[in-house]
Amino acid sequence: MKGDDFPITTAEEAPVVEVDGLTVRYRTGARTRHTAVDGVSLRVEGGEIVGVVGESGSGKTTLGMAVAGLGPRTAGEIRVLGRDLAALRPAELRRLRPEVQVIFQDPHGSLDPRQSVRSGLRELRGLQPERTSWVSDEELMAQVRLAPDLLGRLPHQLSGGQAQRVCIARALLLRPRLLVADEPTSGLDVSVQAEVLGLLLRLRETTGVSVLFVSHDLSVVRRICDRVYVMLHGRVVEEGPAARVLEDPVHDYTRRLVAAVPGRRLRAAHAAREPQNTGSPT
Amino acid sequence: MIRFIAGKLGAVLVTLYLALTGAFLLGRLSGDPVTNILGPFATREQADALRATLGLDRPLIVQYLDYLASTAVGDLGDSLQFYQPNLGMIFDRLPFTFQLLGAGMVLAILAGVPLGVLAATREGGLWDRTASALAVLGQSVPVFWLGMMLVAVFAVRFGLLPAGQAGGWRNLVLPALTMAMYPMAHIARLTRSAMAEVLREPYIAAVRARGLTGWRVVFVHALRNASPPVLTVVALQTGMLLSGAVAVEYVYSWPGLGSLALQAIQFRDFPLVQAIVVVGAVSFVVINLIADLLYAVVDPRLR
Amino acid sequence: GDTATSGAGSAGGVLRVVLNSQPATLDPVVGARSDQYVWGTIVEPLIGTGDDLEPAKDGIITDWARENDTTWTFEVRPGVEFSNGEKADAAAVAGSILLNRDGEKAILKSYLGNVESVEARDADTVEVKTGTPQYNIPNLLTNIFLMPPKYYAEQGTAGFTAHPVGTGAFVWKEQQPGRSISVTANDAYWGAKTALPGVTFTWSPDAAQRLALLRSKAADVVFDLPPAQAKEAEDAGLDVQRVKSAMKIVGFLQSDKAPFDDPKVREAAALAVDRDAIVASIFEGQATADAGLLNVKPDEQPTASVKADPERAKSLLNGKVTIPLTYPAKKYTYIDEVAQAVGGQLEEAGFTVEYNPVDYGSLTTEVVTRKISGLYLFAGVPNVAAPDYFAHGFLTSDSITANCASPEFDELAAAALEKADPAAAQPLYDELNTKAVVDEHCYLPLYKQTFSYATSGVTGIEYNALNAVLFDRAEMR
Amino acid sequence: MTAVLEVGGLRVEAETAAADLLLVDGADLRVGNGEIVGIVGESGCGKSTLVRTLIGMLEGNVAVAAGEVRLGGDRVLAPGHDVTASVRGARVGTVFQDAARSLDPLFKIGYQLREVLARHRPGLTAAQAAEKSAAVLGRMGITEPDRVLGSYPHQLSGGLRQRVAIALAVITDPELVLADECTTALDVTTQAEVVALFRDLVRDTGVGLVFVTHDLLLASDLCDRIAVMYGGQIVEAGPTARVLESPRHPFTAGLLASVPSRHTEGPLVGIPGAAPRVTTAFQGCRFADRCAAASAACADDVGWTGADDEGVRCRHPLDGAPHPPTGQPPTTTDKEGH
Amino acid sequence: MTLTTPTEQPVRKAKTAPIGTARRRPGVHGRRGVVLVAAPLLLIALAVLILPATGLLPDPDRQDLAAALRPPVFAGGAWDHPLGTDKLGHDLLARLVHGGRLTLMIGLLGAVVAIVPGTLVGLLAGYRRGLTDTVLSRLIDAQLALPFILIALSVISNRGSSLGVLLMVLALTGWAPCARVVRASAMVLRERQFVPALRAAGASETRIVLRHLLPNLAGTVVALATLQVGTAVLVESALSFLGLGVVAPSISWGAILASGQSLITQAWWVAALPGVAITVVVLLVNLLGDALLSHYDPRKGGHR
Ligand SMILES: Nc1ncnc2c1ncn2[C@@H]1O[C@H](COP(=O)(O)OP(=O)(O)OP(=O)(O)O)[C@@H](O)[C@H]1O
Ligand SMILES: Nc1ncnc2c1ncn2[C@@H]1O[C@H](COP(=O)(O)OP(=O)(O)OP(=O)(O)O)[C@@H](O)[C@H]1O
Ligand SMILES: [Mg+2]
Ligand SMILES: [Mg+2]
Ligand code: NI
Repeated sequence: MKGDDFPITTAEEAPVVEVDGLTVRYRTGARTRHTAVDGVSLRVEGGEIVGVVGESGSGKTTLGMAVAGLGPRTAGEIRVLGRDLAALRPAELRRLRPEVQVIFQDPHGSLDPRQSVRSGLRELRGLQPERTSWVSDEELMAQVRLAPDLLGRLPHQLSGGQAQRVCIARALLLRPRLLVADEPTSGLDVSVQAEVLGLLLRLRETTGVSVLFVSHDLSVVRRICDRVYVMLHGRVVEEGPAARVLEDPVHDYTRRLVAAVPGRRLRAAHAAREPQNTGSPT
Repeated sequence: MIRFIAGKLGAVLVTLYLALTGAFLLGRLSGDPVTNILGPFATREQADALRATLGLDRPLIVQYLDYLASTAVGDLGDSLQFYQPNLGMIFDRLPFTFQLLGAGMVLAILAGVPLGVLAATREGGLWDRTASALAVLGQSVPVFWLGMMLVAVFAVRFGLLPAGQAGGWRNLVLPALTMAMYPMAHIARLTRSAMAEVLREPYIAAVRARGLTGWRVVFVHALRNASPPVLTVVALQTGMLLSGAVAVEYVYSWPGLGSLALQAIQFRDFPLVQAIVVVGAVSFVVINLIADLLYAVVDPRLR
Repeated sequence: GDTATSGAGSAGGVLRVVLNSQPATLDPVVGARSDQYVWGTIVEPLIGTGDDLEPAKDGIITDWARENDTTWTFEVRPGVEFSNGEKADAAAVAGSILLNRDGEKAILKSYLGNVESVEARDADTVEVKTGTPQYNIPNLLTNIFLMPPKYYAEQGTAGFTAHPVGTGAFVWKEQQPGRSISVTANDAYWGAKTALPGVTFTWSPDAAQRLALLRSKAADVVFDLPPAQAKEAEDAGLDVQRVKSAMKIVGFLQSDKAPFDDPKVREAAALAVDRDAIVASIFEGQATADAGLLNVKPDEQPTASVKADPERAKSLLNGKVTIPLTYPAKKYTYIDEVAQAVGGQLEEAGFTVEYNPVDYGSLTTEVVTRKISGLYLFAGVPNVAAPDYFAHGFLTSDSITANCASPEFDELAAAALEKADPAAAQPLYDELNTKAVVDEHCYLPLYKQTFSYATSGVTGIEYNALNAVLFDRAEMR
Repeated sequence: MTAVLEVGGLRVEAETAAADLLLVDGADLRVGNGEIVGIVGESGCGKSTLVRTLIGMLEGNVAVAAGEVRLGGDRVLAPGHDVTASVRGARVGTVFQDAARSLDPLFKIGYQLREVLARHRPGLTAAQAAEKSAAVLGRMGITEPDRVLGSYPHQLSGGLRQRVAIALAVITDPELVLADECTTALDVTTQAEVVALFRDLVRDTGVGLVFVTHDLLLASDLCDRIAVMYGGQIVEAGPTARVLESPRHPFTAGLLASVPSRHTEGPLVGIPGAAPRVTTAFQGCRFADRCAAASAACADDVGWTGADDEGVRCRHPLDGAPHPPTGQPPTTTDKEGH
Repeated sequence: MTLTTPTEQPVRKAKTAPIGTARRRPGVHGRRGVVLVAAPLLLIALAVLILPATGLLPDPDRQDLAAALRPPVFAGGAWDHPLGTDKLGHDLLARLVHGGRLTLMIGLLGAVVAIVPGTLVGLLAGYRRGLTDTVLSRLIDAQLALPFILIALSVISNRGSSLGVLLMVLALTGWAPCARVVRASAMVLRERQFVPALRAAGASETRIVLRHLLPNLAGTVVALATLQVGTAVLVESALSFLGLGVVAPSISWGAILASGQSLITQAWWVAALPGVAITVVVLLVNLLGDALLSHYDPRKGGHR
């Protein structure tokens, strides 16, 4: 197939993802349904990092999977690069799929335990020959700051941080327009988390990929996201630029969320040292 | 709870229906009974006439529907060789099979569970190795052969116990032992792995961190948590024992369902084969249903 | 309760008998003859059998006469009653015969096809009319049992099996389903009363176990011991009885299909097999080589027979001939070994043998449906000591095997039956046997089985060659 | 302030098929009455092993090789001698990471509380036990103790379950409470509540609290003092403010720099590389191969400098200036893994 | 918190292994364990395959009625028949070796015919879920509810006993337990996140199932197959014992055993030795299966 059926659009064109009134219900019993996502609208522009925060069970993962076209959808519309996912024929859908890639919390779980890094990449190249010819395995590894000799390893021979970077590399290989990252660092140590987050930021600079960043860690979201959506019981209760929402929350729930973030003492210490930053939330 | 039971019952009915169909097919599979009934010196006209009276000349689908209808009202037909209602005969034999099953299963549980617990609490140790080795051995011995050997040694050589046939408790010892071997091994292995898994659960560490000790941790907390898989295997094995019973009953001339089944098949007594399979399947399903309900008793999360 | 397994000695002197299998039904009309061990204590045959296996006049029927070629009259013992009080008179006798002729599942139906009418002339006389002359009607009646007409009509097979009623030396006591059947002495028996208070039958399919039961004194008599167990029982100091039976094992060379449609090949096979060697090597004296098809009584041999000649067999065969050898696995004592031995001798003579062990039911089905080809081993268990039993059972065109059937054979068999008595018929049977076995080589007679049973402290059990057992005279020491 | 817990020279080793590992090495720790001591460090640095040692629940292949533990002055652990079950639960309460799974799912909360009381306070009558159970739940800020007592664990929310787990640890009025990552699985809002609960508990009862976490920010909010672990060793300890504001060990500094904060706007870099596998034969500074300041001297074992409660284990300690640069990665790629 | 005596509290000797916390697993496991059990099995298989060809053993079919029922050497027999002879004077060692071929072949083929359909059904049910799963699960349950021995006996008594029929029986009775296990494993696997990740990369469902799930289940399947070999051997011997499996003159361990049944009091070795052979092989096979299962345990993150 021609790889350029969907020429890479520039940031000024249609948003990478546009979600309109998305509702997802799960079957929980013979007659009972659970509404996990309830009328959510969301937009991710090219090159943007958009955060989704909320407590456990608020529907973040469900939303992320729906956006990636991998999860169920009960109502509403999801447009990727201007195309409605529901209206696409299966073949078109398969061609559109690589535009949105996913990264999960458990990096080991997202790699086939029996496949070495290299053969995993080879399989992707087989699946999407045109999209993946732009880079060699070694160059790709360098992009995610991994030594090329890790190519021969099996997932269980990788540390958590390395495995997560392999996941990112696999996603990158397909030149997606959007990465859906579902709590990609919550299983990692802060020292490793910082590396992975740094990598995401750098990739955004170099490749212009957009990121839908699902997380419950407000500090992380605040640090790397341009805009955030705050979810509660499947609804978006507040949205806006990350700095504004997390420093000057409007919604009651967001306030509580922000107030609960630990590290007050540390922040106070910083604030004392850097007087220009007195607009701290507490 | 009622919803839970209702849901289970629905699944059980479907399973039963499929099993009944299987029983029907098995009955047909066991061959043409006519020559067995008439003996070798019958003429062909006689055979055809008999086939007609047995309804074997009707289309299979008609026979099937007829069978379903009569089974549904509890009529399992008459035996071709015993000239008696199958159900009555089966009920005559069931007590013996239950006796054997019960004794075997009790033995298996009494030996298997402690063995498994012992192995799990000494995981990796000598006891564990010994118990596990015993368990694998138990699963590897051909049941009928074990029976033969027990007869040869305990009944024939030393004359300690009767060689077979039903009677007092002494008659039960060898068959029950033989019967118990395989499920014992299976239960021991499963108890071991279930217990070992539960013992690794954080709540067990938590219970121990609260200062509770040995047997209370093992028997009150761990064993109870490990019981659902053990229950499953007990139920499954009880069902499977029906198969084991055929060999064991044969070896010990035990007047149970197993020897009846063997007789039925040798004679091509298809209504009887069918009836035994139906009763076997129903018991299996009922036993498993009971096990399912027991889970709910043990585990509040299922209620 | 446990009647069968109390330690030493039996409670109250009841004889404890262990059979090799559970009797399927106790209704003699439909039941297999091998089960008559049990019902034979309760119901009696119309005509008794003497030591020479000929009809004897000491039973229910005390005398008979052939009024003309096709009319027989039988005198019924007066004053006999069934244990339920019904009269065992001529009407009952006539009814019993008719039950066997007309019953839908009657197992002897095919033997009574020539019987046109059965009537009770008076209380003591029964008249039987046949279509064509038939000399062996009294022989047949030795195998027909006297049934209480009213009771049987009410109860049917199921009821009768659950509680049989007869005129025999014992009456029904009880059965424990699947475990045991008990009978007690019939105090009102018309004949000599038995010394036993009763008999309890149990069963066990494994010979070693039967023997173990006897040795552990959990049984007084165990039947059906193969040579190994019989020898072991003797070594253990138990009484072992060996009874030469009329049961014969015969090889059938299926003559309507290749390869045995070729008489030469049949002859080669017949010459290849040495029955004496087989019997000598496998049976430790528990079988007798048997050279004919129609010789029923245990020690009888035919006038002419085939002698083994492997060399000639080899020379008759040109080219390789493959024959399937079908046999009922495990059905008869050492049948698997016999099949191997027969196969081995055939291979020696240049045949290629394909062994095809099947179970008994499959074998009969294949035979009856004419699907079988090659050589198959089959047993004939005669219930009456008349050659016609095998002639009509195997040879004639309406028989189950109908091997080599031809109009000539049918005529010979019919002519023999129409003779006045057995002696007059015998030459015809000899001719038939010679034609089928010696000339045509359609049959490969092998051996007659010897049955062994062991007892401990019991005397007086009567076991005849036709597989019938009488416990009346048994006594326990 | 008397010391509730004194750990001296603790060395814990594990036997594995490949090699003998050193899980905890020369740990010294002191916790006073009413004091909260935080233990922080990367995953696998031996935090949980330390906790398990303190309650005598080491795994079969793990053993204490040296050192001792005193509880309220009584020696409760020495090499070859375990902490007994009578200390566990009675004098030391423990709260584990996964609250949802540290309650036996088959028993009601009331039963589980009663069970602990029956074990350690056998004198109590049923009524007293019930009263005490309700009281301890009340102390945990649970408003409907009776409903909770009659519930099974799965019928409670995560926050409630965590409170119950804490209640189970403190119902016997222990001298010391060990909390091992007990808020990791909780939402931030619930986490904040649980942390507040601990703070109140320590203030009200004066127990000593060892709070194990990998979250520096959380530790900084709650703890009086902090001990940083790396590769089985305590590499830095001191009052919270001092450790966080002027870390002296490069690892501590690296951790701090990794914490995402709007104040660190530069490129986010963590600490490249991973902790080494420490065998009993391991020599030298555990952090050397990830440390920019490492020198040849780091190949030898490094001793503790400073006081018992306040010091660092490093040959090249940072000067204590705020926000020191972390060791920049020597290369842009790393080759760790096993 | 009374600081009574700062002296020693009564301390208890350390238990080496507190309840259920050790990491080691018992028995044979790991690669070493696999080798440890596989080696004797291989040896037996080789012996059974090669020995008859060497001409060291007498012809297993050679009858010698003069030398019938000789005991084995360790029970007072002579070295010309090391394991004694049977009723027809066959050399028992030769027959055991020869019979082992058929027994092991039935074991292997019997495992294959059960495992292949079982795996496919289990995979389908576990991966597809929904209606497919419900239907297949009911089928599995129903199959399990039918007493296996009756299925075996019914089929064989009708079809006669041949290798094909025996395999049919093994397939008919063996697929369901296998399907159950595979279904459970597949359900665990399909929840692993590499499945959606692959979907996102444009992989088709077939590809995911065949190229990713199946290889990951391979360990479990191999282990199940191994255990099924044991089951097949046991089934064969049981059926032969009841006269419905392998019957003379074909030789299998079950058939030898069956022929020794009636001799048990006279010549115990004819029945005892094949029984021991069966037990040993099934034991080894079961141990191997267990070792493989524990090696491939999905919860341990899939070692190779
Ligand atoms: N397959 C499913 N079937 C039924 N309910 C589901 C399913 N998946 C998720 N849910 C429910 O939907 C709700 C939202 O789940 P989701 O995983 O999207 O939350 P989340 O915000 O990602 O939570 P977390 O922070 O714990 O990951 C939860 O209440 C969850 O229990
Ligand atoms: N029984 C054991 N045998 C061998 N090694 C062990 C054993 N228990 C723990 N370890 C190893 O000891 C090290 C410390 O483990 P520990 O659980 O104490 O770390 P931790 O700091 O609590 O980590 P985390 O933050 O992940 O909980 C780890 O590398 C672990 O693999
Ligand atoms: Mg989520
Ligand atoms: Mg830990
Ligand atoms: Ni590994």
